[in-house]
Formats: sequence, C-alpha cells, structure tokens
Amino acid sequence: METFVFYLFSAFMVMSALMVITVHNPVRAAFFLVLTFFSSAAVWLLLEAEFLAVILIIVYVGAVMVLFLFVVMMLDINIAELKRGFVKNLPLAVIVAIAMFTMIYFVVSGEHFSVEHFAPPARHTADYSNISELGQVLYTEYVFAFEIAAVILLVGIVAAISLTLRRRPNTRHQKIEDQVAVKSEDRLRVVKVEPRQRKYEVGK
Amino acid sequence: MNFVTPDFMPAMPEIFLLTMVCVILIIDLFLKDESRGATYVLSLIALIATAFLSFSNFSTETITTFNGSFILDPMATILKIAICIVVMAVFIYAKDYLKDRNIYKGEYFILGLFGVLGMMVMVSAGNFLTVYLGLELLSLSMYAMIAMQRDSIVASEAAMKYFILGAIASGILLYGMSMVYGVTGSLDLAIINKAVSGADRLVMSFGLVFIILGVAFKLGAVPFHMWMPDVYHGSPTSVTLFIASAPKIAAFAMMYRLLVDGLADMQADWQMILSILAVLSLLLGNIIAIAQSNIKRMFAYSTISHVGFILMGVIAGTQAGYGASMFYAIVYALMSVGGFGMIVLLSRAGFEAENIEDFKGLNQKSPWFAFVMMAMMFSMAGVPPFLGFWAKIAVLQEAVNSGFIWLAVVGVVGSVIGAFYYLRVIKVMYFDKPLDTTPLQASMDIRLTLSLNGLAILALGLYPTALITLCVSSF
Amino acid sequence: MLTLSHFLILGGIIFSISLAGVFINRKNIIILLMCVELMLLAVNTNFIAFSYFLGDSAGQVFVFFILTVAAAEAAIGLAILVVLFRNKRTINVEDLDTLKG
Amino acid sequence: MFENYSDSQVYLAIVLAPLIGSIFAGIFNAYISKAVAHTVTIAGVGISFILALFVFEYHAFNDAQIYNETVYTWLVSDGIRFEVGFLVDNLTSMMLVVVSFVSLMVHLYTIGYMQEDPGYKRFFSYISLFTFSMYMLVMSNNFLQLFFGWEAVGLVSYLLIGFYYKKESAIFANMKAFLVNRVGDFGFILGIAGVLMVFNTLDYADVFSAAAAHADQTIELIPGKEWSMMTVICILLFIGAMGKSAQVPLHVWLPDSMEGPTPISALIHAATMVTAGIFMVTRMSPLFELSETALSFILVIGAITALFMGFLGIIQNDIKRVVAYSTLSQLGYMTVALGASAYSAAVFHLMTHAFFKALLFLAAGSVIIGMHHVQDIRQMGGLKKYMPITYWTSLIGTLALIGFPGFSGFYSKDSIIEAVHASSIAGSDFAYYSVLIGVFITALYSLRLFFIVFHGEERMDHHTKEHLKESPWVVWLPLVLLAIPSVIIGGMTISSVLYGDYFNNVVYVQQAHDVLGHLKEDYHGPFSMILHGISSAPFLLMAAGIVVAWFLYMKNPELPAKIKNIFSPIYYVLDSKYGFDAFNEKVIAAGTRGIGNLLSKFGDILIIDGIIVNGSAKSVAWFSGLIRNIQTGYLYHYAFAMILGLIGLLYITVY
Amino acid sequence: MFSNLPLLSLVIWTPIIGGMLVLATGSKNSIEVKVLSLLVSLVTLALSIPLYTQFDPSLASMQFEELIPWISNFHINYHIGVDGISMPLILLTTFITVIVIIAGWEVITFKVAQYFAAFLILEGLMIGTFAAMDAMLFYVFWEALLIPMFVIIGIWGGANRVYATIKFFLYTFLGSVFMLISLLYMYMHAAEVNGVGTFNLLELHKLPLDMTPQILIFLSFLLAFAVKVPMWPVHTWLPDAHVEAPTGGSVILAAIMLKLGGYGFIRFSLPITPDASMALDWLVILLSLIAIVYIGFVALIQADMKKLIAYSSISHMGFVTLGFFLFWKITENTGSASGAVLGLEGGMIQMISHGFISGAMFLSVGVLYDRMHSRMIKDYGGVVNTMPAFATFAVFFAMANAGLPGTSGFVGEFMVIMAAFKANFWYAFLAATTLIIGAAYTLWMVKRVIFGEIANEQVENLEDMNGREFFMMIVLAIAVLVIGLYPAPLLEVMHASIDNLVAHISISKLPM
Repeated sequence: METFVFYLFSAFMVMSALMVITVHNPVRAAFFLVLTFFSSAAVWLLLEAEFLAVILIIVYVGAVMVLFLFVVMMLDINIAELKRGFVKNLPLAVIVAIAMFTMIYFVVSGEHFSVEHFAPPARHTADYSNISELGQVLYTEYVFAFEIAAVILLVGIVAAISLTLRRRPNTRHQKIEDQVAVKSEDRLRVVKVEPRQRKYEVGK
Repeated sequence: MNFVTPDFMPAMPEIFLLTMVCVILIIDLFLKDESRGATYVLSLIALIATAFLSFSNFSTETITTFNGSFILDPMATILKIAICIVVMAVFIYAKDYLKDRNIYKGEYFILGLFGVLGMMVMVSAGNFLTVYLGLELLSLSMYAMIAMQRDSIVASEAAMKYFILGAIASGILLYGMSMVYGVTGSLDLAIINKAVSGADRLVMSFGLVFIILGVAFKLGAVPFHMWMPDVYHGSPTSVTLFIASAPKIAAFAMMYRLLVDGLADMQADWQMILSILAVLSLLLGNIIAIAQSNIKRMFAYSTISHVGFILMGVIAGTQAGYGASMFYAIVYALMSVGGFGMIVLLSRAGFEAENIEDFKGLNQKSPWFAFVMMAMMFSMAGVPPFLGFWAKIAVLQEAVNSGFIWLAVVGVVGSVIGAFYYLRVIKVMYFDKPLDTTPLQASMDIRLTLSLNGLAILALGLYPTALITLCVSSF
Repeated sequence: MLTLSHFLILGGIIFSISLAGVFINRKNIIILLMCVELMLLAVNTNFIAFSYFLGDSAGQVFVFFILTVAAAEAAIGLAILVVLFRNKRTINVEDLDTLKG
Repeated sequence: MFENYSDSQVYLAIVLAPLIGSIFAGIFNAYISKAVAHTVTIAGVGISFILALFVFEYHAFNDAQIYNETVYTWLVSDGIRFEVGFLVDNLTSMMLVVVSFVSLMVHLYTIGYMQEDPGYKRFFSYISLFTFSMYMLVMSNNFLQLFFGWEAVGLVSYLLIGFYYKKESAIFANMKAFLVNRVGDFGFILGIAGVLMVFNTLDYADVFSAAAAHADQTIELIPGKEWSMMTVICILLFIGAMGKSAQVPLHVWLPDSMEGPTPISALIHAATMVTAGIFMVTRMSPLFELSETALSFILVIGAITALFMGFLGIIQNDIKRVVAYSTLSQLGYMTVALGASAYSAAVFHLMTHAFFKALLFLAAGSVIIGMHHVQDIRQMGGLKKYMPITYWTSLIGTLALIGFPGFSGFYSKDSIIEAVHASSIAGSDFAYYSVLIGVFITALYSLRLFFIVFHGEERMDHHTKEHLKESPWVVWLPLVLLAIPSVIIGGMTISSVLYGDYFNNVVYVQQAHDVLGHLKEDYHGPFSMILHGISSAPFLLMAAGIVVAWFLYMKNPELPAKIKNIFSPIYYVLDSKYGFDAFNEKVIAAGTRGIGNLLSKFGDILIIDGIIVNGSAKSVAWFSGLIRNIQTGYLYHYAFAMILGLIGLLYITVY
Repeated sequence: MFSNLPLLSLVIWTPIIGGMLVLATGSKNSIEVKVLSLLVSLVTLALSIPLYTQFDPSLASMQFEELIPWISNFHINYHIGVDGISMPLILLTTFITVIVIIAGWEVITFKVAQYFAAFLILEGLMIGTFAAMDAMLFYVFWEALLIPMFVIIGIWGGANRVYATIKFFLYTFLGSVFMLISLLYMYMHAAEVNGVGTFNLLELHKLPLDMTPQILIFLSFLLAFAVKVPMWPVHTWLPDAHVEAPTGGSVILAAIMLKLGGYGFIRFSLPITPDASMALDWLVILLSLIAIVYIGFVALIQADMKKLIAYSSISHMGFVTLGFFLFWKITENTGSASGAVLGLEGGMIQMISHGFISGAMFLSVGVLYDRMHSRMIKDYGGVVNTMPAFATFAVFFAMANAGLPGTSGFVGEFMVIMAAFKANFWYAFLAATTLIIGAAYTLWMVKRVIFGEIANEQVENLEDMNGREFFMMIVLAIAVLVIGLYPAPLLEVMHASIDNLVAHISISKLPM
C-alpha cells in the first residue's frame, strides 16, 4: 500500500516537475509546480512529516505560488516569444540531468543506504504529534536558528518593499506624521488686513 | 524535555547588532531624505559598538552555546571585528556615491547591517543550519542591495543573475548537507566531525563535493566564479564595495566551519578538490583579468585569483595554514575595500570611474591618492613591503610546508601574470595624462578613511607581525 | 518495501530535473525561480527521508527553516524580477547579457 | 747610482718625470701657453733622458746588480701578488736610453713641426704620456705591468693617430689600430693567463727561474690532443707581439697609422712602440726557448713580414707610407732574429733601427713641412738644393736602413741574416731567403724614395716651390742628432751587445739554438765585419737594389710606368696590399657587424623578445581575450559551468 | 662616537625617510626639494663611510650586525649586517646616489619631488638588500625596489617607457617569485632539520640539502638573479629599460641594480646550494660566456647609444657571473682551488668598477641627451669640436669600458680571465674576446659620436659641460682611475669574506 502510494505520488511529482520545466506558459508552469508540491506533500506524509507536509501546502501553495502567479500575471510577458529555442537546448539539459542523476543514483541506491544501515523505523503511534515534537526543539535547541529565520523574513520584507515600492510623485496619500505633527500655524494663517484708505484723486 | 536557558553572552554582539538594526530601521522611517545622515551615523555607531562588543567577548577558549549552533572562538571574534571594520569603511566610502545617485536610502545601511549580521552568524555557526541561515541572511541582503539602484539596467541584471545562481548554489549546498546529515545523523558540526570516521566514505565524499560547491560559490572560486565579474560590474560601486570585501571573510569562515570544524576527517578529499579549484582560480582569474578594461570587472577577476590564495592556506590543512588563509582573507578585504573605495572616490554625480582609463593621470590630480591606489595595487600584486605580500607569503609558506610546492608555484606564476594588470592601473595613474582636469570631489571622511586604508596597507606591511600572530594563534 | 533509497532517488530525480530546467529554459526567468523551488523540494525530500529513517527530528527542523527561507527568497527574487522587468521590459534570460566578458 | 738617492727613487723619477709633464700639460691645457707646455714636457723627458743615461752607464759599464724591486702592490688575490715594480738590467737600460733619446728628439722636433697646430699642447701632453707608458713597459718586472704599459702605449697611439680628429681617415685609422692591437692583446692576455696558470705568479724572475721545470707541461685544447703548455703560452704571447709589432697578418694598422702627425710616426710607429713586441719576446726568452714550435712560428711570421711588406714599399707614393712599409719590413727582420733565437741581434737591430728610422721619419716630416703638407712623392723631386740638411740626414738614414756597410743598420741587419743562416730550426731556410731578398727590396724602395724626392725633376707646383726652404733649426737639429747614432752606434756597440756579454744576464738561449754563439766564433770586430760584408750576398743584393733604383728612377723615369703596365696583375696585388684591408673590411668587419645584426635581429629581437617574452605576453593576452568569452553573460552558461564543475568534481572525488 | 649607533640601519633608513620627507614637501618650489634631497644623500654617504673606516677586514663574519625580531611567526628578523662582500657595494650605492641626485638637478622639471624621493627611497632599499642577513628581509627589499624603479622609468622615461617599465617589472618579478618559493622551502626544511624554521642567511648557508632540492633551489635562484644581472637569455628587459629610463634611472640601474643579481649569486646561490652549483656551474658559465660574446656582437650594431651601453653592461656582467662560478672547474682542471678566489674577487671588483663606468657612460649619454634630445648615434658626430672637455671624459670612460689597464674596467676582467684560464682555456678564450669586441663597439661609438667633422647644426651649437656635469664626471673619473691603479685596498676588505665563502662552497651540503 505504502509502496503504491509512494510510486503513485512520486510519478505525479516527477511528471509534474518535468512539466514545470518544459511548458512555456509560466502560469501553467506554476500550476504544475503546485501539483508537484501537492504530490510531494503526500510523499512527506509517508515519511511521517505531517507538519511539514501541511506547511508545504499552506506556505508554498498558499502563499509563495500565489505570489508567483501574481507576478507572472502582473508582468506583461509575451508567451509566444518564450517558445523559441526550446529543442535546441533540450539535448544539453537532458545530458546534464542524466549525468547528474547517474551520479546521484550511483551513490544513493544500493549498499550505501541499504536496509541494514537504514532500517525503516517503526511507525509512530497515532497520538504522536509531529508538530509538538518539532515545536519542542524549535524553541529550545534551534532557538538561535529560529531567530535568524525571523530576521531573514524581516530582510525579505525590507528588501521587497524597498525594491518594489514606488512613490509616484503625483499620487495622493496620507502623510500621517505630517497630520499628527501639524500645528495650527501651518493650517491657519491669520492675516492682518490693513484698512485701506482710499484716496480719491480728483481730476485724474 | 527541559529547557535550559542558553548563554546569551557569547552572542551579545549579534544580539546588539540586531537590536540596533531594528532601531535604525524604525528611526529611518521617520527621517527625511535630507537627514539620512543620522542613519549613516547610527549604522557606524552600531558597527563600532558591535566590534567593541566582539572585542570584549574575546576569549581564547572555544565557547559554544545555543546547543552548539553558536561557536565563539578567537577566530570568530577576530573575523567579526574585521568584518565590522571593513563594513564601516564600506559605509563611509559609499555615502557620497549613494548621495550622488539618489539612492542614499536607509535601506542600504539597514540591509548592509543585516548582511553583517548574516556574516557574523556564519562566522560563529556551529551547525549546518546556522551556516545556511547566515549564508541566506547575507545573500538575501546582498541581492536586495544590488537591485536597490532601481533605475539601473545593469544593477538589476546583476542582481537577477546573482540571485538565480546564488539560489542554485544554496540548493546544491543544501543537497550536500542533506547527504552528510544522512550518513552522520546530525547537523551539528562538532558531532559530524566525530561521526565522519564511522560514516560511509563514498556518501561523505559525495556530499562534500556539494558542500564545497556552496562554499566555492560564495568565495568565487573557478568554475563557480561566473557570477562575480557580472555582479561586481553591474552593482552600484557602493554595493560592489560591500560584496567584494567583508563577505569573503565570512566565506572563509564558512569554509573553515564546514570543512575543518565539520569535516576534518575528509581532509584528503577536500584538499584535492580545493587544490583543483585553487589552481583554476589562480590561473583563470589572473589571465582573464588582463583583458578587462572595466576596473570593477578587473577587480572581480583579481578577486578570483585571490580566492585561489585563500584556498591555498586551507589546502595546507594545518592550523597555521588556516591562520594564513584567515590572514589573507582579512588582508584581501582591506585591499579590496580600498580599491573600490578609490573608484568611489573618483566617481562623481553622473560619472562612474569604472574604466581603468578613468584613473588616467591621477598622480597629477592627487599624488596622495595615486599613492594610495598604488599601494593597493602593489599590495594586491603581492609586492613588498605592502600588506598583500605578507598575506601571500603566509599562505605560500603553509602550502610549501604541507608539500604543496607545485601549488605554490602555480600561485606565484599566477601572481606574476596578475602583476601585469595591477601595473596597468599604476601605469595609467602615473604615466598617462589626465583626461580631464576635474578635481577630486569627495568629502573629508572618505578621504580620511581611504588614506587610513592606504596607510594601513603600508604600515601593516611594514609590521604585519601582530595581525599574523592574531590570525595564526586563533586556531 | 520502501527503503531510504527510494526516497533519495526520488529526491535525486527532482534535483536533476531542476538542474535540467535551468538549461532548458532560456526564455523565462520565472521558470528559473521555479526550478530553484524544485531543487529545494528535492533537498527537503532528502532531509525528511533521512530524518525519518534516522529517527531524528533535526532534519525536519532543517526543512522547516528551508521553507521559511525559501519563502523570503522567493519574495526577494520576485521583487528583483519586477525591478528587472521595469528596467528592461523583458524577463527573457537571453536578454540578460549586458554584463559579460 | 747617486749618493743621496736610492736606485728606486731614480727609476721612479725617470718614469714619473714625463708623466708629470704630461699631466700638467694635459690638465692645464687651456690655461698655459704653448711655450710652457713644451718646456714642461721637454723638461720631463729631458730629465728622464739624462737619468737614463746614468742608468745605462750604471748598468752597462759599472756592472750594477740587476735591479728588481716592487714599487707597490697593485692587488693581492688568492695569495698571488700582482705588483707594479721595476726590473732594470742591461736590456732595460738600453731601451730606456733609446726611448728617451728618440722621445726627446721628437719633442724638440715637434716644436717646429706642430708650431701652427691648434692641438699643440695636447700633442705634447700625449707624447709625454707615451714616453711614460713606454717606460712602464720596458721597466716592468712582471707580466701585469707589461700588459699595462702595452695597453697604455696602445692608448696613446690611438689618441695620436686620431690626433686630427676631424679627419675621417684619421679616426678610422686610430680605431683600426686600436682594434687590431686588441686582437694581439687578446692573445697576449691569454698568454699571461697561461703563465699565471702554470707558475701561479706573474713576476718575471719567479717565472723564468721556474720555467724549465714546467717545460713538459701539457694542455688539452681539443679533447684528446695534448699540446705543450709552453708552446701555447709562447704563441699566445707572440700574438700580442704580432699586434704591437705589426707582424702579418696584424700589420694592417701600421700603414694607416701614418694618419697621425709625423713626429709620432717617428716615435711610436717606428722607433719605440712597435718594437715593444720584439722587446717582449726578448724579455721572455727563457720561455720561448722552451718551445721550438713557437720559435718556428715566429720565424716564419717574421720572414713573411720582412719580405712581403718590403714589396709593398716599392709601389707606395706617400712618403710616410713608404717609410711605414719599410718599418714593417724591418720589424719582420727583428722577428726573424727572435725566431732564430738571436735575441740580441733582434734587440740590436731594434736599437739601430730606432735611430735611423726615427731619422727617416723626421726627415720625411721635414720634407712635408717644406712641401706644405703634401705627402705624395710624385709631387716632389729635386729637393736636394732646397733642403740640404734634410737631404744629407736622409741619405744617412737611407744608407743605414739598407745596411750599407759601416752604417749602424749594416751591423744589425747583417748579423740577423747570418744568424738566420746559422739557424737550423724549422722554417729557417725560408726565412733566410726571405731576408736575403728583403735586402734587395729594401735598397730598391729606399733609394726609389730617395731619388724621387730629392733628385730628378721638380714636380711640385709653383706656389710650393716659392716657399720651399730648409726647415727651422728645431726641426733639423733632431735630424742631425739622430743622424749621428745612425752612423756610429752600430759599429760602436756591436762587439759588446751582440758578441759580448751585454745580454748575458738577460737573454737565455738554449745551447741548440745558440746561433750567435756560432757567429761569435767568426767575429773579429766591426771593421773586419765590414770587410767581410762587402763580399757577402747581402751586400751584392743591396748594391743591385741601389742600381736598379737608380736605373729606374734616375735614369729612365718612364720605365716604372711601363713595368707597372706589363705586370699589372702583380701591381694590383701589391696595390691592394695583398687584400688584407679588403679582407678585413669586407669579411671581418662586415662579418662581425653581420653577426651582430643577426644575433640582434634574430636572436634578441625575434626569438627572445619577439617569441619568448612578448610572445608569451601576447599569447597570455590573446588567451585572455579568448577565454573571457566563456563569460558569455548568459545565466544558463554560468549555471552550466557550475554544474559541469560539480559533475566533474563528483567524478573525480567519488569515482 | 658612532660606536653605539645602529649605523647600518641609519644608512638604510635615512634615505627612505628622507625620501618620504621630500615627497611630503611636494612643493612647487623645486630648489628646496633638490637641496633637501642632496642633503639626504650626502648625509647617507657620510653615514656610510664609517662602514669602511670601522670595518675590520680580518673578520669574515658579519659586522655592524643588528638583529631585531620582526615577524616572529615565521622567524623573520630585521637582521642586517655587512661583510667584505656587501660593504663595498653599499658604499657604491651611497656614492652613486649622490651623483644621480646631482645628475637630475637641472634636467628634471616634472614632478621634481617625486623624482628625487623615488631615488632616495630606492637607495635605501638597495642598501637594505645588500645589508639584509635575513632571506625574507632581503626579498622584501629586493622586490620593494622594483616599485620606485618602475615609477622612475615610467614617469620620467622616454617615448616607449610604458612598455619598458612593465617589461622590467614583470621580468624581474617573474624571476624572483621562484626564489621566494625556494626560500619558503628552505624555511620548512630548516624546520625539519633543526626543529625551527629560519630565514637567517647564515643558518641557511649551513643547512644540509639533498641534491634534487638543491638543484631546484639553485635554478630558482638562477632565474631570479640571472634576470637581475642580467644574463643571456633573460636580458632583453635591460636595453629597453635603459633606453627609456631617465639618465639617473639608467645610472642607478646599471651601476647598482644589476649588482644585486651578482650579489645574490654570491650570497645565496653559491653558499646555499654548493652541490647544485657544482653540478650546474657549466650552465652559468655557458650563459656567461654567451653573454660576453653574443651580447658583444649585438652591442656592436646598436644605433642607440644607451642601448649600446646597456648591452655592454650585460656583456660586462657576464664576467661577474663567470668569475663567480669558476671554482669547481678550476678544481677539476688543476686539482687545486687556487684561482677560484681570483675569479670571485674579480667578479666583485668587476661589479664595483662597472658601477662607476657604466654610470659614467650613461651620464655621458645623458649630458648629450639633455642638449640634443637624441640618443641616436647617427645624430651626432664631431662632438669633440664643440665639447672638448666632455669628449675627454667620454673617451676616458669609453676606454675604461673597453677595459684599458689603469682603469677599473681592467681589474675585474683581468682577474676573471686569469681565473678562467685555470678552469679551461676556452673559457678564457671566449672571455678574452671582449677585449676585441668590447673595444670595437665602444670605440666605434666614440668614433661616430665624438670624433669627426661637426655633423650638423645642432652639434655645432652644443655647449660644453657646465660645472655640475663636470663635477660628476671628474668624481667618477677619479674613482675609475683610483680603482684601476690601486685596487688593493678595495680587495683587502673582501679577502676574509671571500675566503670564508670559498670555505663554505667547498663543503658539500648533501646529507651524509
């Protein structure tokens, strides 16, 4: 059963990953990526990484991929142009991928990761909480990393804003600090009007 | 599971810096463009204080905290101080440039400081996780900094290239980490180090290659150097200053943490790999640099060759060798920041002194800064009595000591080839007539710092003992 | 029976595909970004598999952080992409050749 | 010698007096008058002449001990002391007198001869310097100083030949003279090096006393072939002598050296410097005696020079050149004597020749003055009546030169011929006939010159003729003073110098080579020698020469032109001086320049600089320009490089 | 009075600091700069004189030694001292620098302060090189002096100066980096043998070395020093550098910088790698002889006076290297080492003499160049007519260059030829050809430049030397004469050191 699930989702995963890199339309690529993530989440579930599987869906599919799609649609891209030159690059890519995979395969298959060394652990019981286990270590052992990760997110925010926020000179928006700091003198100008004496000049 | 409050003291500089960044970030929000100087000053203060805190944290012992994810040893302290000093110089040099180009924004300093934080994390990293996070913190800051000159086509192109390649490199690094994790069962470098001997050799080697790629990418060793010329070239000089200097120190630290702290038992393997990279870097970097007419690009290639030397000390695989490499990395950062500082000095609003030609006749305009630049160039070329010479000696010495004489020979041949393009810079400064008569327009702080930078290259060259001792004794 | 190798090979395939994607795609930077995400996915799969077979949660923690970082990374990457697009009006990889030599 | 002064002080005074005069005249050139210049230098030479006479008397008549002392140590290295020192013996003292006398005469003569020359003071400085150098050469007690003097006279010769520095031919001649001499010096210094190698000292006394012990030493010049070390050394040393004493083929500089003012032709290129080689070989007789091969070599070279250079004298039309070729020929005689181990005869001839040849040159100079610096004899003639003193002194010189019995040349030349005749070493027969024919030739060209210049038709132009008169007394006085020894010195001294024991302590001759010893048995005084001489072959040949000359140039002046036409190939050979100059110019000089060009253009510029240095620089630059293209700017290429690197490293590491 | 002063350090640092001062003034008012520079050089000269007067010629050991730890990690010390080999060269340096400063007095109008400063700094560095007793210190000075020289040629040089100066720099740089590797290797080896690494030259002299490393070290030294000397075939930088350098630069280059190479052989190659020197002496001898003969021919056809003199320098320096490496061949040929010292001391004398003569020759060309701005022989002719005093000196120095006895040029050549004969007849034969070729190229040049009719109007308008030029010439002429006539005092100081050197090189360093 597990094997079947594994193969099924693995197949999905590989196929959709292939689609990601081969389709020309970035929107479709994004959707295939979503599919990959979904399949991947399923595989992860097999490995009892429930929390991460969920996170993958929520964070990746829910946020990151949406961001991707958003950008793809925001940018006005000529899809027809993107199609050219694909076949030309294919052989190189295939060769590289196969070479890489051969290398990896040679190492990860066979005796190095055989069952003797890495026997499948016993399944956890139903009350096992993947979340709490991670949570336990996240805030203790990995508190430093956790803080750094927070900083990274902060950098992401700062960077994204500073790169994309454009203050157009003629847009109107509230300047809160100005509003707060406003003084009456700025708003109200008391003008003392000198009474004007009219001079009548006769004979002009 | 009992939670023991970790010892925060060793991480005091980082914590302080983070706090300061946040403070600056907030303060900067309320600053008008005219008063951006406050951010600048605050950033400098933050760096000085951080350096000072690091200094006061100095201990000859190795202290680990946060469950081993944070290591404080002499090397870390020294490198942190060095990073702070170098970045201070970067900020000072960058200020006018930024102003002239209308990108004098708080983000530059804030991202810069985040970068510093990332570097400090890398320097002190005790496990794969912190290495990775530090690396990403640094990288992400840098990507953003490059792209910050938003109206520049080359800057955004450079940022994009750097981003993509950097991301791929991180991915590869992570893949390697996963392999090592798989066979050693831990992310903690100290534990990994103990577990290597019992682990599967083949897989370890396999993972090692991926990890080295990550490191080599960050350092810019051939053939993982391709990003450097483009990024150095395309980035605004104010950012190139940053990218080209302190991160190499951090990259060295990362290399040390991963390879020595973590995979010391794989020495034979990484020695071989690194020596291939070193040879390629030394030769290719120097050779391609000759053909460059853009000085930033030339520096990029020259950096590649310097990376060859940094690798050389590590390849030696001895304590003194690491010390020598560390020394080299610091010296390199000092030279590099000075070199780019000179470019900034010569640049004006609407004028980038990017080409070697732009240095023509500098000696006529300003003998002093021509001298400073000459000191930098000769130092980079490895001509005594400038500091760069001692850096080269230190690593060559260790390479020879460990029997890598052939590598040392490649190194010196490379530096002879390299001398050519450094000489060309001196040539245009001293032997050619200036293209224009515009006097140097730079504020006092740049002039002063750059002068100090140049003098440091000379003075430390005359008496490098203290710095060398510091570096060598930190292992 | 599923062994560790199965998962690692899966990771390897995805990893290789992502690398292939980098070459195969010379037109669209966004796809390159996606390839990076794929690569990270492969790594994550590796980590989780190891974590499971080692019975050690550290791998999963790592994955957690990778996901976090990847999110930030994606944000910045896309921001840069936007900047680039505004400058060049294209996101064609082949047009990124101002800097060379 | 003198009561209040030590010997060394006297010798130093001899040497330094002309030097001081020279330096004075040289340094204060611009600040002193002509009179001061010549007074100072003549005083210097005069002092040294007087002292030389005392020295001569001291040694020749008072049998003084041979003086051999160090003046100062030049340097010490490797335990070998290189010193400057004086060796004064009979040979030296004789040379001192000859040199100082001729030099003094030339100094005096110069006052008149150079009267109007702007380089007057400079000239005096030079000739005094020359005198000093010559002293250093003859008084040396070691090879080093010998070489020093050797080169110093060469230097002064160079300066004096090029005295008229504006004249292209003069500055060419002086360079040529120096270079040809350098070829000789090249051998000479190697010879000295050989001496040092064998004896580990350069001191004459030490070398000569040890010479016999090293006679069998050999050297392997070409692997597998052993040469006698002594032969090698002697030949090398003799090459030096060939340069200085203008032996074939290194004679080419001497005729050209006539570009210099006439006084120095007399002093340097006839009387003194050119005989340095003869002096040197004589000095080295203990070495040369050890190598018969070297002696034969010397003999043959000398014979060739004596004969063939004489031929050239016949067809020359430049008054000085005729004398110059005669000098060459006479030097050949001396060399022949050396080769025959008749060192004394060589030196004897050296002495007599110094006087009469100086006389001839000065007389020629006098003629030239009279002729307003015309030197072509074809424009002269009948000068006898205008310049009687010059005429008579010339006649004396000429007779001395051709060896007319009773004149000094007769004694010395006849002795040489006899000595060669008596010699039995290889080449002596050839040498004998050469010198014999040489006598005829000498008489022929000498009298030819004499007749053409002083007798016959007056061919000079009108203007010259008007001003033609005898030279002033400063010019003719030296002629007269030189004429005296030219007549008498031979007869006066032959008994002691040649057949007496004058050179007993100086010259060493092996029993087998002792030709003079043989001759001595038949010697019964100068007068009987004259009697004997009149009936001998040389006299007949000489007489024949005189007659032929008379017939050709007095009787039938048109005849020579006809003969010239009939024998035009021979004339051509003679006119081109056997092609030595052409060979040197076209082959040696041009060849040297050619090699230089080749090495420079091909070696330095093309191979080393072009291909290796700039080539490597260029190829690096080219490679750099090429390889920078791998930085295409395309992301996927960059990524590809990374992945390729990754795969490559994986392959290397894992498999 | 001087006994407690670190005299040697003063000699090294006075010009360097003086040069910095000159640089710092940087004033437009150049006369002050010149006076200050002259003052500095004179003070240096004065300071260097006690090195001779207080030198004890009977000692072979280092004198005026100073040792201060410098870079303790690598056991690099600021270790200086002089012996009979280096002391004369230091005096030569201080002497020639004064001349050079005077030579630049009126000629240099552009960046005057930098010019003089460069020379002063160069002087200090060169003295440092000669005085260094620590190999790394030596190397530092050795390399550092490329910088001022690079600048000197590059800024004040002729038309093709950039090519020349870069060629000069790279050539010499390439030569010396391999030496660096060797030094590092020996440091490591010393650490293996003695337990502690050292760059102390005297220690390195004693360091046992196997044959293979010795050969490699020897070759690396050879490259470094051969480039500097320069020996054929790595000589081509010299003519270019000379031609383009300003007069002062040429003088320094020829008079002193080339000596560094010779000094390196005698201080490094011979005592550190005696066995390799023995095995490869034929190579050095061969190259030396090629230099003497080949370069002589090349010099002959040069059309440029400076180039000609430059080539002549190479040829003359051939005698130096020849003399240095005769030891083994002499021993082999004659069975005793007698004569080896002759060669070594001859080489030394040749170096010093060449310092004066080539300096003077370049000054002579400079005198002409300043007037006519041409170095081409064909532009001259009949200079003697308008410049008699100059012509006198020119002929004198030409004769000295041709090795006339009585001038210093003769002494070294003579000694080396004497020694060479002991080694092999043909060595002496080839070496002695310089008598002919050397005279030929020198005199031919003299003939074409000095003598003859006035060639053109420019020559006609030449003015004879002024007092400044006359002073330089006369000083050098006296030096040339004094050494030529009485070299003994100069050799006295060397004997002990050279004997010591011979003792060193005759002992094999191969491990038993």
